[in-house]
Amino acid sequence: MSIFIDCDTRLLVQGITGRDGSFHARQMIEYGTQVVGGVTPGKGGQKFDGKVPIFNTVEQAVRETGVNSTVIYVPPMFAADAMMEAADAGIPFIVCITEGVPVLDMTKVYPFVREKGARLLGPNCPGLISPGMSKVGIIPGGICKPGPIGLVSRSGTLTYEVVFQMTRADMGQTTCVGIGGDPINGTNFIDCLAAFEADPQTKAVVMIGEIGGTDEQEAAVFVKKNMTKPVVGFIAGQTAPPGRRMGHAGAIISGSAGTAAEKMEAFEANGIGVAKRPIDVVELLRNR
Amino acid sequence: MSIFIDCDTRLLVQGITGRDGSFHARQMIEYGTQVVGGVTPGKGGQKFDGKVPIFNTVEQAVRETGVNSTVIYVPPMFAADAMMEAADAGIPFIVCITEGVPVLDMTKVYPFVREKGARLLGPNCPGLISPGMSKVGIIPGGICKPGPIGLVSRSGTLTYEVVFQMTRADMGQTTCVGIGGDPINGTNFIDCLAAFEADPQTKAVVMIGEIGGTDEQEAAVFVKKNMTKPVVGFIAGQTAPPGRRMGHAGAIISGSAGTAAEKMEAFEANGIGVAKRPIDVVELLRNR
Amino acid sequence: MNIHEYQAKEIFRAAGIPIPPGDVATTPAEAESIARKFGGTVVVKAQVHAGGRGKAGGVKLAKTPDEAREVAERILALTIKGLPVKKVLVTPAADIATEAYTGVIVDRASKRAVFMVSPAGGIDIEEVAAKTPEKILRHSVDPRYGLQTYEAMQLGFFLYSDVKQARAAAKIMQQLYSAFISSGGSLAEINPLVTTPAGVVVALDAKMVIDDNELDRRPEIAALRDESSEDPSEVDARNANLTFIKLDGNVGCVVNGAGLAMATMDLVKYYGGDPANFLDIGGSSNPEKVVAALRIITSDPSVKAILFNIFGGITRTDDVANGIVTATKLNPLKVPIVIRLTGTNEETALKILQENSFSAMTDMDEAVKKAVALATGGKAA
Amino acid sequence: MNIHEYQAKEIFRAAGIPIPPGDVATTPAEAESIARKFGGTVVVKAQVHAGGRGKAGGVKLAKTPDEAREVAERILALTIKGLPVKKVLVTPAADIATEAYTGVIVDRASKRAVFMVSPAGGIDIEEVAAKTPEKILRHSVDPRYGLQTYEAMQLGFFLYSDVKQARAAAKIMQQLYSAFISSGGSLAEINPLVTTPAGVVVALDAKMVIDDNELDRRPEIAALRDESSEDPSEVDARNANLTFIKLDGNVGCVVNGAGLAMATMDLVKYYGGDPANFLDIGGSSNPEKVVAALRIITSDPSVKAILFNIFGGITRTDDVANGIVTATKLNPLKVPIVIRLTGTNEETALKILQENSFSAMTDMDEAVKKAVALATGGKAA
Repeated sequence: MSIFIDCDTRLLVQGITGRDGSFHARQMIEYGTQVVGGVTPGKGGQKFDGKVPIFNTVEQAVRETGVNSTVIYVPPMFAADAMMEAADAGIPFIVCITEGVPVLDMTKVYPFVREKGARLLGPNCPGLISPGMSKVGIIPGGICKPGPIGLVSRSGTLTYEVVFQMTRADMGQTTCVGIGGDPINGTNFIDCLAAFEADPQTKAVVMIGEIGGTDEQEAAVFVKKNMTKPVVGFIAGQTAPPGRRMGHAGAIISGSAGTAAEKMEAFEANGIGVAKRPIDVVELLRNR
Repeated sequence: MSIFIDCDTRLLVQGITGRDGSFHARQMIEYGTQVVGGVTPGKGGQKFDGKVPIFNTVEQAVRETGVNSTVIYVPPMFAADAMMEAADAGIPFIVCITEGVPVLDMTKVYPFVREKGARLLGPNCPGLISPGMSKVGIIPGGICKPGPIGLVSRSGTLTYEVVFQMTRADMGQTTCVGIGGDPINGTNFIDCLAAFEADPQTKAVVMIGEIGGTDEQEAAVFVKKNMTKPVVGFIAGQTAPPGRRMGHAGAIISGSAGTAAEKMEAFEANGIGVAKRPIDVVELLRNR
Repeated sequence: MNIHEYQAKEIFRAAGIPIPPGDVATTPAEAESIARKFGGTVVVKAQVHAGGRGKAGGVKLAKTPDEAREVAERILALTIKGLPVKKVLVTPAADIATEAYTGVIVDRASKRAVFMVSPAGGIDIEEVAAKTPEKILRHSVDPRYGLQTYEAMQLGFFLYSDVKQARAAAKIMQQLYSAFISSGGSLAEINPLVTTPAGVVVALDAKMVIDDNELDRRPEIAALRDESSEDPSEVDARNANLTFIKLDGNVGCVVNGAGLAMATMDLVKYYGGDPANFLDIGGSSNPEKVVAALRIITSDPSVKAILFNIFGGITRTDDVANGIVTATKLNPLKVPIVIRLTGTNEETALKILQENSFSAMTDMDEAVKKAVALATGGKAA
Repeated sequence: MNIHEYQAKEIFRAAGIPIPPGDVATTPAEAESIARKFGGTVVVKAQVHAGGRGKAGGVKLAKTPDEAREVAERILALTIKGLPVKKVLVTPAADIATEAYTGVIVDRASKRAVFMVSPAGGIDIEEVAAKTPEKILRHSVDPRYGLQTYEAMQLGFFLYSDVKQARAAAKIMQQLYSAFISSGGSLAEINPLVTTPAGVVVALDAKMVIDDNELDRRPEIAALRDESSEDPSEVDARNANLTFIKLDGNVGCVVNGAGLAMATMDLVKYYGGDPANFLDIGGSSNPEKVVAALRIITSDPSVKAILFNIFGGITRTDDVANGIVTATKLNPLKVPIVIRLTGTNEETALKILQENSFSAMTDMDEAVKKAVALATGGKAA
């Protein structure tokens, strides 16, 4: 089993004819994801790579293909509209890869998506992969393998690094989820931890956080209160200076809040194994 | 018994020091309504007529008096804000007397009030009265008497006329509700009919509609489907020309829709006795 | 409040909607010089608050400036649905490939602003709705979020299959929505929204109705009111804070409250008379309003009897009585008057009336019957 | 993006917020003539993207135009937190009765814009929050409805008991919210919001931070960027589409992805080194970005070794390899380089590097250890 996506995922790709959208649509199809439709306004009626039907609007795509998930690769200024379009069309699972979405846009997208009852992953996230079943987003399939570990992360390439080291150590994954590095996103650590706790195949969970905000601290409390499965964690940004945005819009230490030390303490205090280096995740998992 | 208001109603008056607010606050107190507070920004800390405490904001009034209903007498340009303030402060029953509230304001007030879980009556309505118990709004108390008839109306003085004739004929009322003549209002016929159906003291219901919209038609279908109690009705505007707004913002025949004839037919077709003249309501009630 | 096509076009243009140029003329000579300025064929369009301008001869093509002058002269002499034409809009004639309809209104059922668009434009949208409802797409806008781009694109694709045209239409719809909201509209309409032979999407007509309740906070919109194009008695009533609508009957009605006013008119009809008007003196009465009401009603020569029906609540019946006395002293009545008063301060009111030789009644049905009898010379029931 | 006080004041003023006049000077002579124009005592304020201007001597009173010139001369010679002062704002000194704080930020916990107001203004709001939290009122704004008047009044009454002042503050807060939203802000602040002895509410200072992601659709805001007041290497990086933050260490880091970049820095520290920077070359790599990254890093004399850590996903590692080769041909390196590459097109990348006499590794820990050893001359672990 897995969380959020599996063999029954029927995926729509919004922005399927764009540079990133077309590249990753092919990657996902190659990995085995059922890509059942794409959206590019003005290209409705055409087929992507001669196979995948393209629609002008998400509403048409939903009506004609029965998608149950969508992934968004549109430029940042159009991403909010794309997320809202997907939610309004009734798609229950929306993944937004786009980086650079204005935060004020997200203050509107967030309540909208919730009102429509959809789950949003991202924006500014690498998506997720349930190895051997389905991949939605941009996580390289080759570094993953099926197995009993769930992984949730705010980062992209750092996730690949950790997954890569886990796979090398023969620790496969149920699902690897990148929740994204923006200050306002649709799915947080707790959402994923709860899903992993409920997934019978997942035996242990890896959590990769970074500086900024208090999500990791709240997740740590959640772990202590609600989780029976072992959790190990890593926090990036121990050497980050306060007040500077470390690439991700959300990775910023405000005043004395959101430091790596604070988060690592919260992990320790709530029974989460703390990795000092990414590679230590493997060792910690072995000992749980 | 009664609907919406009774002896336990603890009322706030928004705009209590204004011309209309102060006049009607006194009328309500005289009738026996428990007026426990008033709001006028800048007069917080004073007392109205030496008795009723005045607050700067609704939030303070709620915190300090435990009101459970509010009535609004503020100028039309401030009415939307007053309704939202009341709903946000957690008051579950809000009556807005103010006439002339812009309809686009109401398109925002309506979902806001619903999200907050409050019931709004009005705007542009005379309020309601549960004879012998409580009156909220401007319906003259003297023309009412306690009894078994529920009354719901889109009109003000026409309601008084009908109530007056009922009282003269010794037919008392559980509650008389004026839902108001605006195109968008908080409480409609069906809400009141359902409440009357559920109220054990109410034995029959009078419904006074007018031209414009389809609320009466929908209410008629509701009566047939859901009501065991007899309902009689009157529709004002049989001689109204199409396309002209007859005073009330909602009283306008658009194209061929919303005519009095259409509404009277809907009444007939769904078992509602149709009064040709206001006075006929009394006779129809007697025969049910 | 209705505003003219040229005024709505200015609002739409300011919101960014592509609209061909045009100027207003009040004389044939002005129309000629505007036509000369534009060159080529122009359209001369009556600016009047009435539908069906075209059928009434209020919209004409003119190939030359001379013809524009002649056409303007004919149109400026027209009276359409009782309203005299005082202005014409002169605008270059456009080449039209397709005509669509797009409009937004406040819809009471959904309690939202609702767009209606149709690729079948240029004609009465209610006719399209009745005969070919599949040619209309309705879309309600969540007021909390406004019209999102994806929604506007859905509407745009319903009108045009070409993506550039769909995008242009979508942008126009977002601009129309923002003009609608920021002007306090109850209706905003473009009919027709056309494509030119080159494929450009352009608004050829513009209509807008403003919610009267918005005017207090929008002085720049309130200033658009053109009283010269309204019925003078309705203008007079509005300035006196009365709601007045002229009808064709013989019983002049003065009532407090819109519902009671309609019910009174209905009862006049029921007893065989014909109401001459709808007139609501409103909640907070004062003698001046009553004076104005009597002035307006008595200026209508077809009124044969006057009926007052006042149920005092907020309205003080003694205010009404005083108003009647004052008004009739100023302008003695030439037609009989029937007064029904009940409610707040009823006794004082009756006393005032008796002292001034008016009789008054307290029963509505009796009063209406009497007024009808007086108006018809006893011919009605 | 940070903007200057005088720029934020222009935005706030355009939104209707009452702000005393003021002009910007870049020379002492200009400051003198502005002071002469205003007459009386003026305040001369350093325009620089750093907090604590006052403590650093960047804000001074001047009683005469001559004094304004002298004060401006001193301030324009300052460097505050590493940033040179290039401009001063000269504004008439105000008489102050009370000082309050009002600000709005995007709050990640509530996922909304949140107002913070305090009657204890003029000082660091974080200090007020820490020591006297009861003096701060926080209020989150529902983005679907905006800041309603009643909400603004609640904030206004928290600052002032006088209803006129509360209303004035409420209006300012609605204007501040609308400036914040329409400029794409992530922070907008007035500190202090003062009352004058006559009781008038006025904004004496203004601060605004813009969400970088908003700049593409707000060219008029993007144009406010003042590159002269930023660190040159960060300007260079931004223009090359790199995210770069200068630090004090000796190991220059080039990484793809913000999380991996931070983890790499942490690992440098873990193995006894000190990162010289944060540098993220981003997702879609191209050789030019790598060339720019090397140019920026090698311009820092404290960098003793360079570390590449690339995990290819979207980033093609062969692009990175080509970039390294190109850059080092243009400007031969004077410090050692350690390259770690894995992922997309890894084999091609390794081949390119080998052909150009670079060695490369695939293990992150090994690469970091080696870079630290090279930077410290083997002194670290």
